[in-house]
Amino acid sequence: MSVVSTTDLPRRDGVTMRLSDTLWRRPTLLLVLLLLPPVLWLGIIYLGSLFALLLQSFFSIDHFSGLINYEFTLRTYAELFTPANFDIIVRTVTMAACTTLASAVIAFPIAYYAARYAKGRWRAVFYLGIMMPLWSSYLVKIYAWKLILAKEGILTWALEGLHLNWLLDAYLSLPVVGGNSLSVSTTGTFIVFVYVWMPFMILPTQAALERVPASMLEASGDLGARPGQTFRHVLFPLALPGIVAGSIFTFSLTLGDYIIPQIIGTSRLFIGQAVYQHQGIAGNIPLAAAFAVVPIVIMGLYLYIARRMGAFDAL
Amino acid sequence: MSAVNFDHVSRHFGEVKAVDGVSLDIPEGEFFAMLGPSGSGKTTCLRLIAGFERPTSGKIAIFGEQVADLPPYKRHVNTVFQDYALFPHLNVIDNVAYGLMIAGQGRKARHAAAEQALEMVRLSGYGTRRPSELSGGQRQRVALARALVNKPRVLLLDEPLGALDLKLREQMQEELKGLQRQLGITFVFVTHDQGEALSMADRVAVFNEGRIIQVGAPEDIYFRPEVPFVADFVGSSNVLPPATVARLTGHEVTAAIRPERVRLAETGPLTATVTGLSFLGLSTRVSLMADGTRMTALLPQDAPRPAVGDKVALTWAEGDLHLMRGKA
Amino acid sequence: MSAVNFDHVSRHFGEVKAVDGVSLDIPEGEFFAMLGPSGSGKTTCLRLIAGFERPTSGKIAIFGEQVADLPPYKRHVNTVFQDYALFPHLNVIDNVAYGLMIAGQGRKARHAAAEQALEMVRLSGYGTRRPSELSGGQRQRVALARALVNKPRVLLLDEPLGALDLKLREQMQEELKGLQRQLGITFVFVTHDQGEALSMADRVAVFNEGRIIQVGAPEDIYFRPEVPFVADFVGSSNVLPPATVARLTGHEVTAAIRPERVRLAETGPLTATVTGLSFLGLSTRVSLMADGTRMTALLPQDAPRPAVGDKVALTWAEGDLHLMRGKA
Amino acid sequence: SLAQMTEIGEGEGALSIVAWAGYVERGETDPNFDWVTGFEEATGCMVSVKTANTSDEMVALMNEGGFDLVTASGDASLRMIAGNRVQPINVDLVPSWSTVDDRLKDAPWHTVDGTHYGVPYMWGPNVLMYNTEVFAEAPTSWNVVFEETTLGDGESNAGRVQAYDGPIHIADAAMYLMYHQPDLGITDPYELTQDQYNAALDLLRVQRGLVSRYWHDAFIQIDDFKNEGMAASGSWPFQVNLLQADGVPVASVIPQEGATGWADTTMLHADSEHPNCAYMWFEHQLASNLQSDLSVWFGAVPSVPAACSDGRGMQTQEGCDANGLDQFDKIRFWKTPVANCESQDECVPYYRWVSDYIGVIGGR
Amino acid sequence: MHSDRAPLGLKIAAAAGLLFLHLPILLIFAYAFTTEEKSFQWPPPGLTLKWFAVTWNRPDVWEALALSVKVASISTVIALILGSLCAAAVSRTRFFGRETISLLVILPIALPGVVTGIALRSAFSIADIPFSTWTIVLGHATFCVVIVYNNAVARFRRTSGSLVEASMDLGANLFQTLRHVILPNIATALVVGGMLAFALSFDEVIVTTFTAGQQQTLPIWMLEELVRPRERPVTNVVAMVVVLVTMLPILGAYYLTRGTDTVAGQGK
Ligand SMILES: Nc1ncnc2c1ncn2[C@@H]1O[C@H](COP(=O)(O)OP(=O)(O)OP(=O)(O)O)[C@@H](O)[C@H]1O
Ligand SMILES: Nc1ncnc2c1ncn2[C@@H]1O[C@H](COP(=O)(O)OP(=O)(O)OP(=O)(O)O)[C@@H](O)[C@H]1O
Ligand SMILES: [Mg+2]
Ligand SMILES: [Mg+2]
Repeated sequence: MSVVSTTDLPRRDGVTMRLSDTLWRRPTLLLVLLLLPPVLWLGIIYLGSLFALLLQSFFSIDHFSGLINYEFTLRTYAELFTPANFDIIVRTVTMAACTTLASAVIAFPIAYYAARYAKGRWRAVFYLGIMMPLWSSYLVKIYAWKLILAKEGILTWALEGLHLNWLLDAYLSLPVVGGNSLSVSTTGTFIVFVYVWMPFMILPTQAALERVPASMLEASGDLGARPGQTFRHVLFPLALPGIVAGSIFTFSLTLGDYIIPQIIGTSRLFIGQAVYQHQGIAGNIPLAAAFAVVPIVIMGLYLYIARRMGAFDAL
Repeated sequence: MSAVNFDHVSRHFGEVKAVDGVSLDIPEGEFFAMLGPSGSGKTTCLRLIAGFERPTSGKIAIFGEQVADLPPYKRHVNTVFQDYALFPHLNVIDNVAYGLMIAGQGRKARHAAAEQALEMVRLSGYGTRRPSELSGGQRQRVALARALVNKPRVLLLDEPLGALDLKLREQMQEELKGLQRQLGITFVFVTHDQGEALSMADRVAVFNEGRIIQVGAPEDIYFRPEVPFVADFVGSSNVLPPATVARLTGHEVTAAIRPERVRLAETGPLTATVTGLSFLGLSTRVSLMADGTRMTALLPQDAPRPAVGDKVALTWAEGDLHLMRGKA
Repeated sequence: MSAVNFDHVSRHFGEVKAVDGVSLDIPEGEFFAMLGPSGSGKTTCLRLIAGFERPTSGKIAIFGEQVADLPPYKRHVNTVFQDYALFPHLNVIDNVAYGLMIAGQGRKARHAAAEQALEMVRLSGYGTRRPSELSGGQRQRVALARALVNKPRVLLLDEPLGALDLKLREQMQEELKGLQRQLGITFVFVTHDQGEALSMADRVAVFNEGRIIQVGAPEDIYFRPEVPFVADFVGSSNVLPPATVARLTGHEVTAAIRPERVRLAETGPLTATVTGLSFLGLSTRVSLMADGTRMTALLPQDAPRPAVGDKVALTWAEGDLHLMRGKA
Repeated sequence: SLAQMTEIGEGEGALSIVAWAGYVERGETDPNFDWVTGFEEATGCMVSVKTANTSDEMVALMNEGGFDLVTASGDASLRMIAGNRVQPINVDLVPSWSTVDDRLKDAPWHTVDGTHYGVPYMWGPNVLMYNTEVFAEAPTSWNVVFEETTLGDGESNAGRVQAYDGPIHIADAAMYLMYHQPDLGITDPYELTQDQYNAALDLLRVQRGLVSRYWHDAFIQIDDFKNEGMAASGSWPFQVNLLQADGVPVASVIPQEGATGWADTTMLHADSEHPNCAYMWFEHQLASNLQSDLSVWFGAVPSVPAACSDGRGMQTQEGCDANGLDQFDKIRFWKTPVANCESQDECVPYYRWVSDYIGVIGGR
Repeated sequence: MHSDRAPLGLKIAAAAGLLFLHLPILLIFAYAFTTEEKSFQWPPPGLTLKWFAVTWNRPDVWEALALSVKVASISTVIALILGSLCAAAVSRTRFFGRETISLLVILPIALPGVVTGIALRSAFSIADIPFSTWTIVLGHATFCVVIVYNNAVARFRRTSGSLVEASMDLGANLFQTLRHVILPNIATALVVGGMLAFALSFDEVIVTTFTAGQQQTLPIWMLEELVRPRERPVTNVVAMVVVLVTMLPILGAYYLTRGTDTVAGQGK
């Protein structure tokens, strides 16, 4: 009988050790394993769905029975460019652009203050002050505005108290932006859009501003620039990637929303409503799909430009 | 006329006395260095001159004019920032021309002036690059050109060579010095590197804890430190305690002696044990323990080297042992 | 037996030849330094030894064993990372005991061993702190203890002193050197600071562009550079072109002479114009232009100083002019 | 086409219905109005309701599937029959079929080639609702919602009137023109030649200037009358009742031009999973308190005339008369406009109505 | 120019902006206590707590709440797995197509929800998938991935890559490194990402309407109730509860990331 010391035997590796060795020897395999689940999910479920959508847009609908005619046609896209539908696209894009601009203007001071001046406890206050509206219920926010803007709503009540009703009436009598009351006017829709999506502008702007070293502003002052000039020539250009990053959200979210304009607005359709109504109410899925392709194309362009402006690093 | 004058200037941040009762006079055309450890208030002093900070008390005059209420953009002073602070969204020429653009100069005129400034720092042809495409030394020179193009009467430089590697640094030191001589502008230069301060400045102010400890020509600072702090900070002198000095000289004061002035010999006033040896190329550093005091000697390349553990005697030339004011 | 052996090892990243045909032999117990400019492949070499990179071609052996297929966790080699890489979620003692925990040691045993290692780096009592509560120098020592506690046969150090300030750095240099002598472990040390390499290592390998240019004892590297690159990189020698050297010695090769060996005299084999002067404290740097070549001389503190613009003759001792292999 | 059921088996335990708002009440909005709980108790068929706001939405929901019944108006029913979304009904399996109003039994919106596709539910007019504080006297014409006029309180109607957000509203305009511009030759508001159609659209464009928001949801209209100061609008008796119950000063009228209206039919999905429950519902809808209470609740006319007077629910003969029992012939019931129409050579088909009405609301 | 004190104009603009963001939400809170039940009368004629009890006894609220919690939980778990895998891959190595992966992850929130919604719905109808909890989850998980991904990537970026190497250097294999170094270091980021994903899913309505069929999540219930109210104050109570409930994870996320350089909740 021979005695073999166990320590003299080569160490037997366990399964995990062997697997670990294999993965070390083949880093590509590890990478593939890591990427496979997310890529499959997003690739199949998300891109697959987008593809299905694209496919639908090349079908058409039987106008009497409302049933889909599964034959390839460009008719649905032609329909997209009828004046009534084209109006919807123009109206939505204009609204998205205005919302984005206004959001940028309102968000900038908040972001700038938070990035540069808020210290200690105030920093926390600002942070929560920005996060709370961002994450609080979307529907709640919209309905709060409906109550405020209605003709017999809180704004009227408040203005009555201040004897400033004439001001509101004067504004409402303006063409295009006015209306019977703010809640049925384009202005109302605009206010709510800005309110709901503006928080998405603050954080990226703030992040971009935080990355502007204070010495950059001092250098500008040192070289003779007044505060206004410093803003125009240094601060704004440097914050721009952040603003563009934020605008991806404000623009895209406005582009696709169908609940806000339905609750507060003039009954004129926006793209989101068109998609929703053609799909859900009229059952015209091909036309809804074609409408949905519009924001995809617009956002594609937008993302392309944003990326070239370096906005992705600011996301 | 003095270019910059501080009259008991303080700048406190809450409890922190960043600058604490500094009086200072920098004549026109001088190359003035501020030297001191981290946090000693050098940068704050510079920012007070530039106008980014306002003094808590005291008066600051630039060319005789009180500047208390003058914002930075109204002072004829320009700064080369430690991190250069080049505008990343502008190319080199637009960076340099920035001050002129603000002053309202036309595109052509300011580009011509900027091109000239770039030539001065030997960067002609780099105008269309972005700052991110430049090396550290090149960026530093762009920052210099950007400040110089405005023809400031005082140029402030905050550790402008801190980020450069040894070679580039030595080269830039010479260039800066040359430029200052050529332009005759007053330079106020902040550094925590004593070599840099000594090799470049006409006069050096040594800062500690918001105060100026000593001002003088580099040789004075180096060879005739007035207090132990200066002796220690500038060139790591050996500082001998009063007891030892009393035994050697009869005066019970602190004294300093530079490592390169310490020689090893058979006999001498002090004996020490060798605790370490390092070959530094240029010389060999010998760590010593003498009389309970850690000391260092620098031996020239060709001197015979002791071994670790050897007992040696230390000697020096008359006058190398520098007696100081303070006791500690 | 050699601790580490490289046999024509290359590591290419696409076009970049980070390490390019390096052969190398580090005997057991040696303090080996890798010196070279940024991007010369030093870190990559170290990572090849540790196993974080795999060679594109060539063979690596550690204590005679081929390690091509050995992952890092199976090599008896430990690393002190440049950024220390301390685990932020563990306190100091758990950081140090990490390797032992992985090896399956019980809590008590490993904490005892870790405590001992901390003592060795003079950090006993710091066990319960978080890495974020330590200074740079302390972190570096924790990283050292964490590596040493595993009793590696080779310790790799990647610019461990890069982030420390001058004073701390000099102190740590001595401590590291002492530790290595005490433990007898093979140290492979990466740095781009020639002073550090020269003062600490038994042998130095000078890297450039992925290749080893010269390997040798510090004195050899410093005084007997084989090629101009080494002469220039290590201690900024004056490099004289073959034409000048031919006139001086009759051999048409490149030659090097160290600035501190250049003396100014009334007459001498070379004449030069003084173009600049810098007071360095320890010495005065004289910039010269001789025969169309920029040169530097370092004058001792007490030598008489020329003025800028003076014409001077340069002389040196026999043997200080070091003739090199290459022509360029 | 599809075979109809021949006998009713066990209930399947569930029934899902697509219905107009207020059509299927279980006492949640008002505890007094409940005609579902009893049905559930009796049959074990648990009812779930999906509310639809327009006929188009109903068609879409039925096309999507998953529902058993739909309370389709005349402008939706034929479309669903054409699309094979609904199955023929075997009226013999509905004992109370004989009690249905004779005028409805074979109505063309649910009977094709003699085959029944649904069981009549209820019918009624689209009334003109108005604020009694603005109008001292009931308006006599639809002109208050079609053309700019000064109302009883001395202010313009602009911004204070509403219109229905569904393409079928074009028919209301056509009906108005039928009265005021007889030379257009409109005989049926759902059968319009291109010229007649254009005239109706022109009228609607004028109306767009007056309407700040179109209503497509009964409850939103109720909100607007409460909070937005609305003065008049085409509406359903349902909203009038609810508003009056809340104390809002409104009333309704059928003006001189007449009114469009709806006659709704419960139809059974072709792929229904609960056909037995559905047939039980058919019987329930005709025989129970539903007809009576619903007609009160909604302000409409039951499909079973007896429900007006036999006391099975709250309805009374006077109520039925007030809701228009005798005006059946005056009401132009919703139906889907088709290209090859009966009264004229060629009419504008419904899909054009859809896109053009979106255009009109959009300001085209 | 004074570096530590803000100009007055900026202060006013920032304060006004924050007020604009907050006042409307508080309004709904006030309405949850009103005694008036049919319309929104301002100011409320009286205050009462009875609506909380009424809400408590409404089974439809509980059903919707249960569905929402279920959907948000499952979506969060899926998003956590997919998001952290993706973040690990992207921050570990530079590989061909890295940018494409980031874009792919960002796309579901960069494109309007209505697009995602109708796209999924088209896919369901083409693939003949009946509506169920899972169809909702499919949509929610897809746009929640990016939240986890963003948080994890930021953390990976901050944790030096040499930690993993240090661990392997000290003898730990890949799985030991995962357990002892990687997970502890990204744990808070994952928790934060998970909380934010939960909050996002819990409040989502735009995509959900397309993928829910006849099921009601809490936001859909609210939408329905807001349009067709039975008891308006009940809706307001639920609204208030929803706001408070979504706020909890956000506050949690804040406390977990306090003092770090990444702000939680970016890029909702
Ligand atoms: N804005 C400020 N708020 C509070 N304390 C400050 C501020 N600026 C500087 N300090 C403090 O004032 C002291 C002096 O700072 P200063 O920047 O002038 O030092 P320094 O000599 O330039 O140091 P270094 O060499 O590190 O740049 C430090 O203790 C610093 O922390
Ligand atoms: N993973 C990598 N992918 C691509 N190139 C790399 C990689 N790692 C290193 N390199 C390149 O290989 C070359 C050598 O790099 P290495 O890090 O070894 O240099 P080094 O000598 O350590 O420089 P330093 O002193 O700056 O640390 C450099 O050009 C570097 O850019
Ligand atoms: Mg400083
Ligand atoms: Mg390196």
